[in-house]
Amino acid sequence: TAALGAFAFSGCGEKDGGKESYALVTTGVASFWDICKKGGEDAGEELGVEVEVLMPSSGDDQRSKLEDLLAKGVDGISVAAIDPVNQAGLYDEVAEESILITMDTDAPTSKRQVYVGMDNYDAGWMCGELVKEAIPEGGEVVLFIGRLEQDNAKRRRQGVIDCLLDRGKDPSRFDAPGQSQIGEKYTVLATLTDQFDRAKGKANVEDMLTKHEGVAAMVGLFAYNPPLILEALKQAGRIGEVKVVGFDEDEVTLQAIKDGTVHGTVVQDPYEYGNRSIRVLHALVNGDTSVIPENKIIDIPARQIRKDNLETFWTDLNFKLGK
Amino acid sequence: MEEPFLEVRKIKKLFPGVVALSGVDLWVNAGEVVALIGENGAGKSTLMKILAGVQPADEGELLVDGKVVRFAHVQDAQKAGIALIHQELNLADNLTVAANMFLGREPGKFGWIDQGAIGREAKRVLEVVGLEVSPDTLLSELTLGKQQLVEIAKALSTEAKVIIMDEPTSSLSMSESERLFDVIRELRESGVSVIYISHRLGEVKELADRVVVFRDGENAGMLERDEVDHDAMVRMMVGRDVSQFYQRTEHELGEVALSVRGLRTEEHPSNELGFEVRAGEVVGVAGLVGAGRSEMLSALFGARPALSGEVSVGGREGLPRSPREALERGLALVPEDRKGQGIILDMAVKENMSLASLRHAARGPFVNVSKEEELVAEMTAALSVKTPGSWQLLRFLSGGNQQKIVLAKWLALKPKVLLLDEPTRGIDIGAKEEIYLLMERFASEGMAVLFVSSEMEEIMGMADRTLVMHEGRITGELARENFSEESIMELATGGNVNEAE
Amino acid sequence: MKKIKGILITLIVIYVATAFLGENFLGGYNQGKLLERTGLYGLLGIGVAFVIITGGIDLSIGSVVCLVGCGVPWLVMKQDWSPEAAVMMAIVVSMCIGLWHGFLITKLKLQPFVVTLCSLLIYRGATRGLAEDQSQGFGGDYEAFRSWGTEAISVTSKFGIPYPFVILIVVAAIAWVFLNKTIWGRYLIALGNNEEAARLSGINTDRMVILSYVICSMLAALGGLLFILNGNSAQPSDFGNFYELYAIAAAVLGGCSLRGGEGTIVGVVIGTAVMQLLKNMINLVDWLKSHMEFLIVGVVLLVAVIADEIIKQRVRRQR
Amino acid sequence: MKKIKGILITLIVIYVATAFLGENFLGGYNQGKLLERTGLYGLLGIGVAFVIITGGIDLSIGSVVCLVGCGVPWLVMKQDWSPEAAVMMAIVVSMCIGLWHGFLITKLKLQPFVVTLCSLLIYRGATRGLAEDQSQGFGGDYEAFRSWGTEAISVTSKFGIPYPFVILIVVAAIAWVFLNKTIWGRYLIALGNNEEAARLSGINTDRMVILSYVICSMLAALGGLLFILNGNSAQPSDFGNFYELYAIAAAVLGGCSLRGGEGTIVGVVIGTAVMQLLKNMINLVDWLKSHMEFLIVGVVLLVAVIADEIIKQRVRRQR
Ligand SMILES: Nc1ncnc2c1ncn2[C@@H]1O[C@H](COP(=O)(O)OP(=O)(O)OP(=O)(O)O)[C@@H](O)[C@H]1O
Ligand SMILES: Nc1ncnc2c1ncn2[C@@H]1O[C@H](COP(=O)(O)OP(=O)(O)OP(=O)(O)O)[C@@H](O)[C@H]1O
Ligand SMILES: [Mg+2]
Ligand SMILES: [Mg+2]
Repeated sequence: TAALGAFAFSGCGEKDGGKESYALVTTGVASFWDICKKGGEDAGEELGVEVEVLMPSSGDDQRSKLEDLLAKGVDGISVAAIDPVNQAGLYDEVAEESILITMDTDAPTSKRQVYVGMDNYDAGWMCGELVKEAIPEGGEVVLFIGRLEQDNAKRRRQGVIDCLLDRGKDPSRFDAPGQSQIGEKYTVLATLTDQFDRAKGKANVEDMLTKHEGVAAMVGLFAYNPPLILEALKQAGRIGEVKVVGFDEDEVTLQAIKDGTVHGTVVQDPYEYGNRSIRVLHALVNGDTSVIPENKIIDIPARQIRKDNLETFWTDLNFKLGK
Repeated sequence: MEEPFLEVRKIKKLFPGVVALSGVDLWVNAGEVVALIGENGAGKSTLMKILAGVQPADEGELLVDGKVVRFAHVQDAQKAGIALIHQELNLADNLTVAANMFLGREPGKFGWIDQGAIGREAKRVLEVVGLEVSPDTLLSELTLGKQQLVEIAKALSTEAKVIIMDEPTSSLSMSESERLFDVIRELRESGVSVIYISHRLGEVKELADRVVVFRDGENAGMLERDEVDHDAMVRMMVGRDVSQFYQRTEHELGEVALSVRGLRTEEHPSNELGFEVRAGEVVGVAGLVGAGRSEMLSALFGARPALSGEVSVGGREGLPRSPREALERGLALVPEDRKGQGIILDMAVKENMSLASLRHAARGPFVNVSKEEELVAEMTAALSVKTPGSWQLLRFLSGGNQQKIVLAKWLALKPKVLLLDEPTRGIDIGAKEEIYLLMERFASEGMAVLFVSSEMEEIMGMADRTLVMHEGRITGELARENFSEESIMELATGGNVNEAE
Repeated sequence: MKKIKGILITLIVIYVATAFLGENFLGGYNQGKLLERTGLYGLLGIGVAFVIITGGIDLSIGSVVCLVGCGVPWLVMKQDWSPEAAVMMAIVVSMCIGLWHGFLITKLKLQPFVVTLCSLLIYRGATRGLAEDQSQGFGGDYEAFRSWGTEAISVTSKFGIPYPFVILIVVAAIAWVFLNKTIWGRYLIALGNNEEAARLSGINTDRMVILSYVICSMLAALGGLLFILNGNSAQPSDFGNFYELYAIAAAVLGGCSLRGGEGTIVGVVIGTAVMQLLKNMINLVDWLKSHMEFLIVGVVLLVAVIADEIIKQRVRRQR
Repeated sequence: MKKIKGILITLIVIYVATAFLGENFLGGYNQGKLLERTGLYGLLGIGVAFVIITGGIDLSIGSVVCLVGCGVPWLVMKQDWSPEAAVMMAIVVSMCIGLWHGFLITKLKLQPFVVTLCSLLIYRGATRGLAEDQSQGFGGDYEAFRSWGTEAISVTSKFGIPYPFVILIVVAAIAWVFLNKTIWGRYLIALGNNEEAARLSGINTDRMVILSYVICSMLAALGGLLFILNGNSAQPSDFGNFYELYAIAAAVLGGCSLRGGEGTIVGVVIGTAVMQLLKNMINLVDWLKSHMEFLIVGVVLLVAVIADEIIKQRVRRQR
């Protein structure tokens, strides 16, 4: 019935060709989302539907972009939540007017139909495991991230910390970013944010190299962080000495894994987020609710990429991106 | 007859709403000092700016050495050997004296400034004009008079063949002026021509080989060396005898309306000013530019903070701390810089007139439009302001009408004491006369009028009594019967009138 | 009227163009959203217009939006204040901010640009410290309070006049009366044209300038409050970023001159509407890509400013 | 010397304080990094100082940084240009930008704030369009080219003088000579103080103003180039955001007055160093939290400006 309702609404938004139209709305502008876009567009081409990808510049901007999509009348929207708790109302509004699913970051309390993605806490945990592999004898770790205000960032970071400190899994935990978390073998010294200012991101790494001479590993939690860490380490002549673990699949990160300068990275599957989002939306619009699993989560598991499985991953990625 | 070095033929210049020059002629021979005189707004400065390449003429010809030239830029004029000392100071006060003197024509190669050469040359020229400061002094550290000397030195250092001086002595002391006259004579000896503009007819008589008179943007006549005398010059400038220009009638003086004791200003903290003005009295304040007259009026009016002093207006004691307080006590000030301080160019006649009295023409916080209209209509009629309507922006009115609006602004408040700072600066003759009539009328209605003027004749024509200031002090007071150019000048340059007599 | 003719025509042209090119542009929902956004951003524009009319500038608007937008939910949700108390606090704080700016500018004679540049950094920094870089919002609570930012006065089933727009109209009406009908408005315009002349006419110019900064900060705070009530989610590090520039741009579009003494409230509202309409158009017209937003807004602004200047110069010459 | 005394003392105080409070602050590595950052941001500061000295302002610096920082790697990596050609392009484009700003400001008499506000939007929008919102960088290639931004002249094993700082020193030296020893510098300072006087002295003031905008844009471009060479990663939507404000803040700290006619190159360099030192301090001192950065920078800036003004007013009164 939800599908029917949405169909009725989208009736007035029918395009000239009568093509169905869908939209992906991201959390921001980043290369990570370019891959997602490609996945969505590929699905769109295959299904013969229109796909539009919007990358807002802030939480507030995401809202007006969503509203404009509603005004325009798309058949379905897949959104990456920025602030799941507070934005739930907004998502409910969207869900009422159109078909809404979430990707990358869930908004479980909202009326979204299904979530396509993985749990960032678990992915963070996987990242923590990579750190443990990189420095099995233990040591000091510093985390770098764009900002902590968005949900995926918070959970991802907490996953790393909890894994390193050998705590039990509890995604609702939150350690203040200014304090060090000291575990038996591993110490998480600090989490530094850069508000997406690359120069500041690099300066943060450099300042941590200064402050904590004995730092054993550095973890970059947003796609652009590992390359900045590498750049700073290279310039400091400390590549190899300080282990690097990354997140996401920036080309520089992948190349560094190949070169052995990054131990590994946790990749989500943004291509699949986009691709699956469109397929699910298409199915829902056409009345096929079987695509929604019991727990309303379509798990696209994160994967740990190390040197051994890099080649296949990279080839596949390049293939998907049409490179 | 010898070929004039510089000649101007039928020059015309229009500004929006004003005909500044309507076809004037002028010529200057080599080694000649030509004085150019005329009332304010006669177009003297405008012509000089054309000669110096600051602005182009609309029509007419310019000849140097018999050849027609066009000056598109200041530099063209400089190359042709013409230097202009502007009426207003045009110096950058964040630069040194030497840097200012050579601004725009620094010696040196490939853009590199030869500081040594500038310093040496500046020193030499500063000695010539008699200014004893180091060339490396920052301009901002000099007094107005000394800055004026720098401006003069700047022109001299160009080694020009014609030097134009637009009221160069307006802020100079007597001895500095004397020094300048010597320099001018030396220039004449060495074959340099000087065009000398001044409102001080005494100077003109002393210096000029020939006097050219402008009136309303036209040639009003010319006097050769032997024809130059005071009355002739005035008659030519004004177009009639001066005596009828200033009309004063005898009337009774009332109570003391303004009494000032121990007033000390920021510029001259060591001097205490004190005087009284009675109701119905017109008191003039004479002095050189920078003597502190404006400073005194501003302090009285609370516009610039006074350090201390006792002021009583119509019996009410206390030093006004802001213009607001001053006007509540019954003071009003017509400031000297009309465009900068007196009026709001881009607001309408109506809004300008009612600005000070708006509070009284208001219902609560709201402007009472009908009351405002009434007031404006009344004032426009009373002062015979010429405007197409009360909606007209002041930008498009003549200077005289603008000044009347400043007066109107205050009259609505019925002040007890009217302070006027250079009330007729830059106003044409007709309007000037009307302003004088208004001053006379206010006084006869029982207002106390205190006015600052740099025009000797205005002081002598209008004042019942004159205070003369020099370097922030009141150096003397003259009653109407003791008025003479000499006595006022003597006091204005710090001399003692008794000694002079 | 003459002053806003240009911007009014611009508005109409863009409106008609988008109606033809965009999808469902004229739908009640979209029209409502346009009004809502114009309401939210318009408050900031009116605020900064007061400051611009005095010849000043306020770069701290975005940071005040951030401070209030994050501070109010923080007080309510984290410190358990009542919404009324939090709003009172926002009013008091924003008033103090305006007073402080005015004090530095009039009494210490600091330049508005420098003062409010420092403020831009300080209030954002303070908010980030306060909120410890956490997203702020009301979650699903305080519906009644939030309705000030979210509800609309229904007109048809699809279209309503959103409260923020109603609030804008009320504020704009008061601002218009203030500026055009009261003595204070006259004083503001006079001092914006010629501060010295205004002072010498017995106007307490310092007090008027301070007042303009207070109005600006308080409207920024009101804007910030409505933004958070409406959107329910604010990130301290970027909430309100660049909003001062949008507000200034809207004011300039609406005929305010940064030289002071010039500006109309109606113009500012229309200027804001143009900016919001442009953004909407970019999203609704298929062949306009969303990364062109800045480019298009910038070009429209520049063209408007150049056209305005050329016309002005021509008028001046003809007189 | 007098003008930079205050900021020099500030620098020394913060330096000494951080040396005591921070960890490993005095290490060769950290000192090198401080120099490197001062080098990068200092170029922007010197550029804007030229504009500020003429009494203007340039808000488009951050967007020019973005345009060049994304445009050069885009040309090299995506369009297969040689680095030399891309750099030439950056030079030409930034020169044209400066000429365009200068033209609008001197010939059309538009206000610098408005012109460069439009530019801020336009260049960032253009870059986002050009790069289609994709991150730009050189990957692992062009090491030699990139060494301009990354290498250092070794002094000890730990400490080297980074190329960006060397470039800053060269640029600062040229700028200093230009401003203090050549006629053009003198013209700039004179017209910043009294444009009318400069014009009446036969100086082509328009040309000088245009020149100052050209210098500003070209130094912003040089800065943008070095930023990308150094960091190797740029996102069109946020690269260089707010850098104009940092540059202006550094220039104001360094003694430039936004009223024009005042400013020293050495002061700007020291002002930049203070800003970078503050940020470094916040990271190295344990009890300073990173979200306080804006707050601390803003407060220091405000205190410096207020102190400067009070001292100036006192000196004026004593005369
Ligand atoms: N730039 C200008 N724009 C408009 N009007 C001007 C301009 N310059 C001068 N005028 C007008 O031209 C007329 C002549 O002015 P000018 O300065 O030449 O007089 P002047 O003889 O030098 O007077 P004064 O003795 O007061 O110096 C005046 O009415 C003045 O208001
Ligand atoms: N705006 C100002 N700022 C600082 N100093 C000033 C200012 N105006 C005048 N002065 C200084 O104050 C002193 C007195 O100037 P004031 O203007 O009061 O003289 P004045 O006798 O009224 O001359 P004028 O005939 O030009 O009006 C002079 O030394 C002058 O340099
Ligand atoms: Mg003159
Ligand atoms: Mg005076």
